[in-house]
Amino acid sequence: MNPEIMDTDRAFNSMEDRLAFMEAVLFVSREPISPDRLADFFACKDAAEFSELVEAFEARLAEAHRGLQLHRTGGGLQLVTRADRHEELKAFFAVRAHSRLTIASLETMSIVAYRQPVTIAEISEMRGVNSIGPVKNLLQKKMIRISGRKKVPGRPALYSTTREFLKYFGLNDLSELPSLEELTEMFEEKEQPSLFSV
Amino acid sequence: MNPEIMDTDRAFNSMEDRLAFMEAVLFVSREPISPDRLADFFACKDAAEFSELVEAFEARLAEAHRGLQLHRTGGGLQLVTRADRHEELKAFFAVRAHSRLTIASLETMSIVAYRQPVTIAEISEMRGVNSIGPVKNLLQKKMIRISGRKKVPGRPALYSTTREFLKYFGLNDLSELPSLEELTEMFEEKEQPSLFSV
Amino acid sequence: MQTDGYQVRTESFEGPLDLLLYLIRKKKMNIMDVRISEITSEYLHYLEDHRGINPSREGDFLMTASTLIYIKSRSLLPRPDSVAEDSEESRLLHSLVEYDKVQKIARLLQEKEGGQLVLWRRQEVPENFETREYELEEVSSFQLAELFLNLVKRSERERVFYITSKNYSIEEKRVEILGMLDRDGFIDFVAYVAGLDSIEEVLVSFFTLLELVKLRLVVAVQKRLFDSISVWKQPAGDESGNHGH
Repeated sequence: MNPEIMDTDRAFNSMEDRLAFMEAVLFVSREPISPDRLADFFACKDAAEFSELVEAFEARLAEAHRGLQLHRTGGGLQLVTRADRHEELKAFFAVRAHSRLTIASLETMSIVAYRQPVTIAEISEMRGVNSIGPVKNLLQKKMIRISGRKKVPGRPALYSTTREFLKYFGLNDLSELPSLEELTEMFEEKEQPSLFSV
Repeated sequence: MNPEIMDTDRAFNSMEDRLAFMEAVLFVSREPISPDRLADFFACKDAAEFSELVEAFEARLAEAHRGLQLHRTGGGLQLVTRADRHEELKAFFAVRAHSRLTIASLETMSIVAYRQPVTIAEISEMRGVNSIGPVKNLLQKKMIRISGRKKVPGRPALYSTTREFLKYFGLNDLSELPSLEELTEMFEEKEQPSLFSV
Repeated sequence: MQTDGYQVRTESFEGPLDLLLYLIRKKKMNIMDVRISEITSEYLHYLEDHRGINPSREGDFLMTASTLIYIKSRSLLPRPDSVAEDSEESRLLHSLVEYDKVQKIARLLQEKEGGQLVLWRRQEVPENFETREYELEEVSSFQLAELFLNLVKRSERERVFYITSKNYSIEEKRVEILGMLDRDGFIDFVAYVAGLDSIEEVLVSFFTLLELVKLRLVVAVQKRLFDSISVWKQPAGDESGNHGH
């Protein structure tokens, strides 16, 4: 048993108290929790005592006003939403998904913002990957627009930012974008030379 | 109301049913959930109906075997563990200490909160030291954002607080911060050791 | 630092204002009643001993030191109707009053932070409802700029700007001061500083003096609190530092 755990001053006085802690642990945890670890932490006498605890926990979750269930996976115990809530949850969260941008789109967005007007080839070169996808995505979202044609063979489209772009990023005009000098200053801030360390 | 939400086939038959869904939604979401969005989703008649729901939800959470509480922060609702479980959780997950903001960042945060929108030069002058470092740190933590440009030569960036700031400090909105007068009274009561003394 | 009934500081001072407020509180003075001359020497002691001085902020501490010396030296000279030094002093006091508020708010925020850190949030939410995408409202123009900067660096097609800080000519001052010492034997530093035109020049002179003391090329002595600072050349071979007593 972990000595550090033993060090802390704990006293689970009642079943209720243990159930409450169990809920907090399962709520927080990223991974399924091993039953042994929990039993250890509660200093359970034997497996039966711990089983009783888990059953009590499940009984509470089974009440009508609860939306969660206990899931026993190979790795241990985990709290998850009840299966019959799935469609409603999807409906609730679906609304948000429409306004999301991927990191690829954001990178593309930043290139258009700082290098406009710019072609897809130039964007792709800077990102090191073909960028037709994100450009299309941003066009659909009306964050960029075709502002002209480049006077080179093939006359590729040139892309620029839109008013929609300004609105989303809370800018009045393009000059409000952080300048690269400002940013560089922040990231390259050097320590002042010490005058005392002679 | 959003037509997409209307499309889905939902029927919340009872208070219990709504409470269960509310638990599932709050459990699943990383961000605080806007009360309006939930009220909309439940098609509540009015604010009173939704308040009643929230109160019922909190009443269930207050039971002895529960380890969670409802938290209002950044203008939304969020499930978090109860404060009195902190030490046990720390012991269980063998976490030493949570990282805190440095004094420099806290001071900078204070100036932005009370003087927004404000430039780096103004922050540095108030603190008496160059404050590019903490500004960068707070920008990266999304606790402040560039909200415009000051109309003086050089057009320096102006900084304001974000929703992340409210969330981090557990504030619902800026009005929850005391006024400078209230602050003076608050601190005159106590003795005035420096922030940094042990 | 000896304990004197006041709390011992364990961390370094954020900056000169932090140190000044600390000294004022230590004396249990009200900020508005403070005479700069009463805390100047203590401030300088801290600087000399390097106690609690944030090494990356030395320049700021020295800048304020020169302001303090400037104010004090002006106040020692018989120029009663001068407005200039008053405005310098009141400006500093105003800064202290404002910074005092900043510290109070920072303390309040720190308490709130502490209150939040005991509340645990979920560390991860199910994949079904989480996408690894960004919501626009969560993306600020700063992040956009940061992304672009990284792309610029990555593609290595751009030279990155380096901002260099202002360069004070300590070297020239050093030659001047050493030259004066060779000629006159000693310098009354306060009188010398009082004759300078700009705060910048005072600052450079003070920097230079500190450097010369550290290099043990000169000896600077202030016999009593309100006395002027006298500067001599360090006698050759003597490195003990016990001078003027």
